[in-house]
Amino acid sequence: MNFELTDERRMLSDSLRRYLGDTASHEATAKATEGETGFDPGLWSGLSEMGVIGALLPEDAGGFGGAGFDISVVFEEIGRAGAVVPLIESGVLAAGLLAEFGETEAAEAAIAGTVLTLAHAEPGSRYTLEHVETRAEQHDGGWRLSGRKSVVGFAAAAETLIVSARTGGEAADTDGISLFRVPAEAEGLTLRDYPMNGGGRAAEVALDGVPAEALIGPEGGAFDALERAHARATCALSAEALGLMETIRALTVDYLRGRKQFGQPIGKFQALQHRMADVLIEIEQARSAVINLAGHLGADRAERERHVSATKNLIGRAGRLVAEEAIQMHGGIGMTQEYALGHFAKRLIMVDHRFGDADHHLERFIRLSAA
Amino acid sequence: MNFELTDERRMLSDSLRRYLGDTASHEATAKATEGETGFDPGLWSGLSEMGVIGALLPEDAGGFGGAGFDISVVFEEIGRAGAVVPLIESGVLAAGLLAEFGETEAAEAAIAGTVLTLAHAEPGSRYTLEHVETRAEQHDGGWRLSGRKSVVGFAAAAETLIVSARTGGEAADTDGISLFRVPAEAEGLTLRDYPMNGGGRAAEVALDGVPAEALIGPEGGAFDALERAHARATCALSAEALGLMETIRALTVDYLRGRKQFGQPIGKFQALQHRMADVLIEIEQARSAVINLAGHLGADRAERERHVSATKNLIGRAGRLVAEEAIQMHGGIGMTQEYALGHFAKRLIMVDHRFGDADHHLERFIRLSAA
Amino acid sequence: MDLSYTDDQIAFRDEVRAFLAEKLPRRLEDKVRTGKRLEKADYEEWHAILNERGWLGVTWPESFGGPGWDAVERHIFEEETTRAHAPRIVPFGINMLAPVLMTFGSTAQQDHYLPRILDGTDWWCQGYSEPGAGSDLASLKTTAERKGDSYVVNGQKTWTTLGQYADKIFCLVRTSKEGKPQAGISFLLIDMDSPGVEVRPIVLIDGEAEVNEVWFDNVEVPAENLVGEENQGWTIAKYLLTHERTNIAGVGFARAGLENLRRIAGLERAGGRPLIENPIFAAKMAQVEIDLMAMATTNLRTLAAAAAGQAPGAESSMLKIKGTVIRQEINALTRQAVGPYALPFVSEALDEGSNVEPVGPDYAMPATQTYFNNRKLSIYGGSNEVQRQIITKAILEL
Amino acid sequence: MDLSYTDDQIAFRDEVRAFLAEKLPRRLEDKVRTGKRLEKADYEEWHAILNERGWLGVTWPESFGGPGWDAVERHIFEEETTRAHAPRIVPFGINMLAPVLMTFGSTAQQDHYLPRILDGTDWWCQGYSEPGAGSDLASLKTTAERKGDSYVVNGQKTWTTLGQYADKIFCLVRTSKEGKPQAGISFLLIDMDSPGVEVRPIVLIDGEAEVNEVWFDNVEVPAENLVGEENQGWTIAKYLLTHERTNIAGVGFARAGLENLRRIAGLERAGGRPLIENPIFAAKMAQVEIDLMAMATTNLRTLAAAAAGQAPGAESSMLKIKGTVIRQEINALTRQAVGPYALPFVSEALDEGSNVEPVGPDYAMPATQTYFNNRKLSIYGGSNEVQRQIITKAILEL
Repeated sequence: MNFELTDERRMLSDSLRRYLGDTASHEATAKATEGETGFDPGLWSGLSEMGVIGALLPEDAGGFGGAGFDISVVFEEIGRAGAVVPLIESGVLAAGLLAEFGETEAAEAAIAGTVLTLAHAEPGSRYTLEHVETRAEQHDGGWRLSGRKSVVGFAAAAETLIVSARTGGEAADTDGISLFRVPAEAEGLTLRDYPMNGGGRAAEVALDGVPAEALIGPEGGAFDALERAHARATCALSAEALGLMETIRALTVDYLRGRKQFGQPIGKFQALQHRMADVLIEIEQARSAVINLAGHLGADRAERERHVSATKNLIGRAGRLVAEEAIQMHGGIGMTQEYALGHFAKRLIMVDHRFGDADHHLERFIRLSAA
Repeated sequence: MNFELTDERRMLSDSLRRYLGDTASHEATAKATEGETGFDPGLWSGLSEMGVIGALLPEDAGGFGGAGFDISVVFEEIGRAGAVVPLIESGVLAAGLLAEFGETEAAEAAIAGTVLTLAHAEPGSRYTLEHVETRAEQHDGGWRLSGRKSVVGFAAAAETLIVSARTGGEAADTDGISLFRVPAEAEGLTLRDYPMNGGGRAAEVALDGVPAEALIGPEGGAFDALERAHARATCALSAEALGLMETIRALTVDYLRGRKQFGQPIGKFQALQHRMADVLIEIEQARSAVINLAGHLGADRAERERHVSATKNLIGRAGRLVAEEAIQMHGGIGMTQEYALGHFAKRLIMVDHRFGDADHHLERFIRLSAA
Repeated sequence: MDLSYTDDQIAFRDEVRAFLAEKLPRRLEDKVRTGKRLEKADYEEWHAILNERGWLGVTWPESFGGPGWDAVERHIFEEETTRAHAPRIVPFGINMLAPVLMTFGSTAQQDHYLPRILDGTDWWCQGYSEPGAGSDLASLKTTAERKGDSYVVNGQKTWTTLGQYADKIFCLVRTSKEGKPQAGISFLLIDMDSPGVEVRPIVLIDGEAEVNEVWFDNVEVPAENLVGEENQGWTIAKYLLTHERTNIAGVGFARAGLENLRRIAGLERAGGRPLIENPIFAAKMAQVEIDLMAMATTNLRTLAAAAAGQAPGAESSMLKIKGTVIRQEINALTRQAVGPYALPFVSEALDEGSNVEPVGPDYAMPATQTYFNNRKLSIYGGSNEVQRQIITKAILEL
Repeated sequence: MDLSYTDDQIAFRDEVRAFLAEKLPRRLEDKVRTGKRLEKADYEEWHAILNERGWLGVTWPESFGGPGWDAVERHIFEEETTRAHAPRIVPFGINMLAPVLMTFGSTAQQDHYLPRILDGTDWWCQGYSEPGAGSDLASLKTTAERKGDSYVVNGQKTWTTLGQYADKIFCLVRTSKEGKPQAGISFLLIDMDSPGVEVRPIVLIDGEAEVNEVWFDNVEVPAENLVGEENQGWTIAKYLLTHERTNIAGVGFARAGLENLRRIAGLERAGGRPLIENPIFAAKMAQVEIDLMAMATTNLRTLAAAAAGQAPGAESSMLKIKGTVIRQEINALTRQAVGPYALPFVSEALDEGSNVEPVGPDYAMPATQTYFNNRKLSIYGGSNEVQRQIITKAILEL
């Protein structure tokens, strides 16, 4: 048993924290949010050059990491800075799937900074991973995709989309789901691009007979890899949430110490102190939940997915408490867009709407535990 | 719209409060708890003489009340005093059912102080009212009852038991349930009598071919009356819970004002103040919930039962909060049997185990709302 | 005890319903129901319709041109207008300044300002809060220095809701630094057109700019604009904070929110069935509904006591807390209900007649914004922490 | 990072398991598993078995005859013994007084008392709390007046757990009224057989008399029974409060409680199916299990840091709070699970070998008692309010 980071991970964490501290200030992030892609391309290429994307992927795909604690270390820092980049979409989900299926070249391009994204969820799927209605059909020796994909992160900035589609089975089957590589400029592909609450951009993707560049992995057998990719993405997002909580905690502690009302720092008011203590306890719980998931990403399916759902449930509950209490303790200032807290709180609340909310995962945890 | 009590009810409430204040002290209740029947017979006959039992029953059954607010006014005072008497069992449940079916003589005996009880719940029924497995069979022109009844309140003190049994249908049917009058000394009737957490006594009742004195009401058609009786009993118990909360509140406020730690009354500690404020809010919620149920006892079935479940759910949740916070704020002293708080807190917690707990009624409320 | 309305109250309720059915413009109803942004003109239109019927000054006594309703009638009116998705009455002139003028103002001030509030000539906003003051109102720093027939005002107000629409602002200002902080405060009416007044919007985390900072740089204000006596403003402030508490429980808003939530939960599908049939979600919805049923009765009890002449005490603080907790929980459940479609932020889709189509179902668009916006409920109008203080002060007497 | 045990730790765990399989008497295991009352002889039997193996003084260094385990090994031992339903080690001598003597006691005291603690000659209890002091320990009033070679002790201690079994009590007493309240406190060892010592049971709301009042009426205590220096007792008290925090999170108890709850929920039927399949109940159980999974890791993190020589700070306060919240929630769910059979109170059914049959299912009998008894968890050992104070003091530095 050992809760120390390896030297390599500690170095990565430290240099990433310094880099983000310099490059991804609240003002810089706010500016990028207004921009066309929803992120700062300079920051993105900087991260790529630092090897941050490579740290998310295993050696045989050109990376130098890819384990749970590689992912959690990187994303805790991303969250701490409140940085907005397509790192989950491109590095964890899309490149992770490419790596799994031996598409080394494409994975290496992603490590080098090419933006990819995964177009998987659909308007009716909510958080159900196997719900895929988009269909792929053989046509002149290639595949044509038709369907709708929803809230595809950073789709408009992506050069390539990894699109899931049915080559068999019905909407709720795990069998019959395949993955395809689709270039952004493919005919029949239309995006409705929009900003997201909490930063970044996403798009509704319409596919009308879009020709796929290639099938990735086995025909009809992509579900297991998709589930593993979402386990890694949930680990990444949970670690990001932990980082967001860390900064919210620091902002709130500073505020409680500095802000005076009725002649004393409001941190002297015992009612706030005790609520802050409960917030701090939940942040430690969140930290342990992230460690639990990161440490079990390599476990067998049952154990891994049980931890996915346990962690995401706890992160969802803790996140809401931390965000709401921080806003409340800050009072009005906590609700303004200018002050940094708002960005972090919004991003943290929005975590619960990605890859399954607290209740979704609670029910899933119960099902997985009974199995 | 009017939230004032009528003069009659206010007088009843006032005189009951005075009487209980004199007669049902914490010490007297503790002594009665040790006694054979689990209640003070002097207190019981005093209540009967005051007309308290009559207030729970309508005029055509020899009473002078029986409306929701008659019940709630009486039981709020019972709760406030922490008194332990078979008033729900005998006055509300048993006599109420007798009155419904025109058994005026027996109801009048109950008003005069004869102790009755309802033996309805069974070892496997939990909180499901229609779950009756005890069977009644015709035998020589009479009925013989066989089965098991569980946690029958004050059974050992009762002269007569009103026993529910199936004359038709299966365990979970609403049809086919009948009521029978069974004298305590009937052959084949055995009691396992025991004390209850929170005071009073109850018994497990075994019926082995017990001859019934009489069928009460229509054969196989007692369910609606049983449901109505339990609605009234839930109103009574909820009002009792409110009274318990009132006294717990008074004890806790006194304690917060009087108890000194670190050089000042602990009520000066803001963390406790704010938690006490939340307790007070929930007590007001409980008061409104009791009013809502009392005001809808005469409504049609759907409306009435929806309020039964809403109120019992809220009382269950508020009761736990109030009891636990009061014990916590009192510290060690709150956990001793000698100090009055323990009795009130225990009784309040035990409310959730009678006539359906908070979750049972939450699910029932959802079903009734969807219907 | 009688939980039902009297015949007179039922007749009144029917009258309000008939009025709303006839007079509430469909266009405004649609905007409110679907969570679209309301513009200044929308409020003005609705105010004018109410004023024509004599129902704008809901809290006003008949002697000042109000309908003279009691607390229960006001409640019925509020409940019915909320249920019908009418715009709210903008409270700053009608419910805040007007009662102050009726109680503390000179006859001249009453005669001048009250009619202009009703007919919409003046749009008032509130200048109470200051940066750094928060719930500690008495620590305010904006000064008004008497020079001849004028006061010269310098300082800054903040959280001024809808200040961008306002012609006038009523302010608490410091006219003396002697004695306790409360002692040197005065209540002053200021024209927003005066030289030296500047309004700057504050963008909140929902992306909206509903509140503002208002800056005063040597603003000259005629001395006749003082309400009450100099340095007696704290009395007025306390009076106003009590009056602000009309409809503090927000029962109508909560009911409308719950109805909207129930509709959404019936339409959203999770795991192959409507979300409303998911036991855990249904349990959360039912719990908040049960809390609301009780709170609505607490509210009516308080109103009935007020109608019987009892001054509201800790009850309004209890209603404020429980009311905001319930509304915020409904907002959180609504955000949860829309699932991944809580993520898109398409501000234009909230504008009336926008050509921008919603992303995902139309009901999803305002869910996140409303959730974040309503975090304010437990902060403003005396934060829930301040309310808890009031409650325990009243009960514990320590 | 590595969440799994090292090979050495796994070997150690297996050794503990083998020992328990062989040496834990079935009779004791049954009593613990079914929530029966443990008698003095039960504890003594188990202590002797552990002592024979050299595993009784779990926190003791080897130099004093302990096993010399590190924090992780202690955790493994605690986890395994709890899982196996072994009786707990009564902490007063082993885990509380012994570390005090090792750190502050004279060699003579160490030589005399430590072996007697291990071999069961002395049963110690704790004389810290006083009526009216509660969490404000320094306000204690029991006096010890030096007269020649003796102290004369007068006063009262309370909440003395298992004091009815004890031969000896270690006390905080006031030896001086000079200076701050903390300054005049001393640490004294008192023989319970001394004339003037009286023990009175306190019956708690679960109906049990596990705690006691201890009265001192002119009790003569040899001066050599002073531990450390006169008026330096506060240092010892603080030291002991830290040491008391071994296994503060109670992970093992929580796991055993959750396992018991799951078994009950599988047997109880609600609405025609096992309670464990009821979505709302299952959700509550899952939530507490998820909290426990995270808390167990927080506990291991803290242990690992302690094993690496870091002094525990606010972490143990966090573990105390979360640990008690989780255990109390499990107790409440267990009480809820048994339904109406939470009502019968059949005290005799909790005695070993009692002829009294349980009322309802046997697992229902202790549910209410355990729920009420464990309300103490958030009160004693520094109430959760005091722990919150420690946490914010450490973090906010105000």
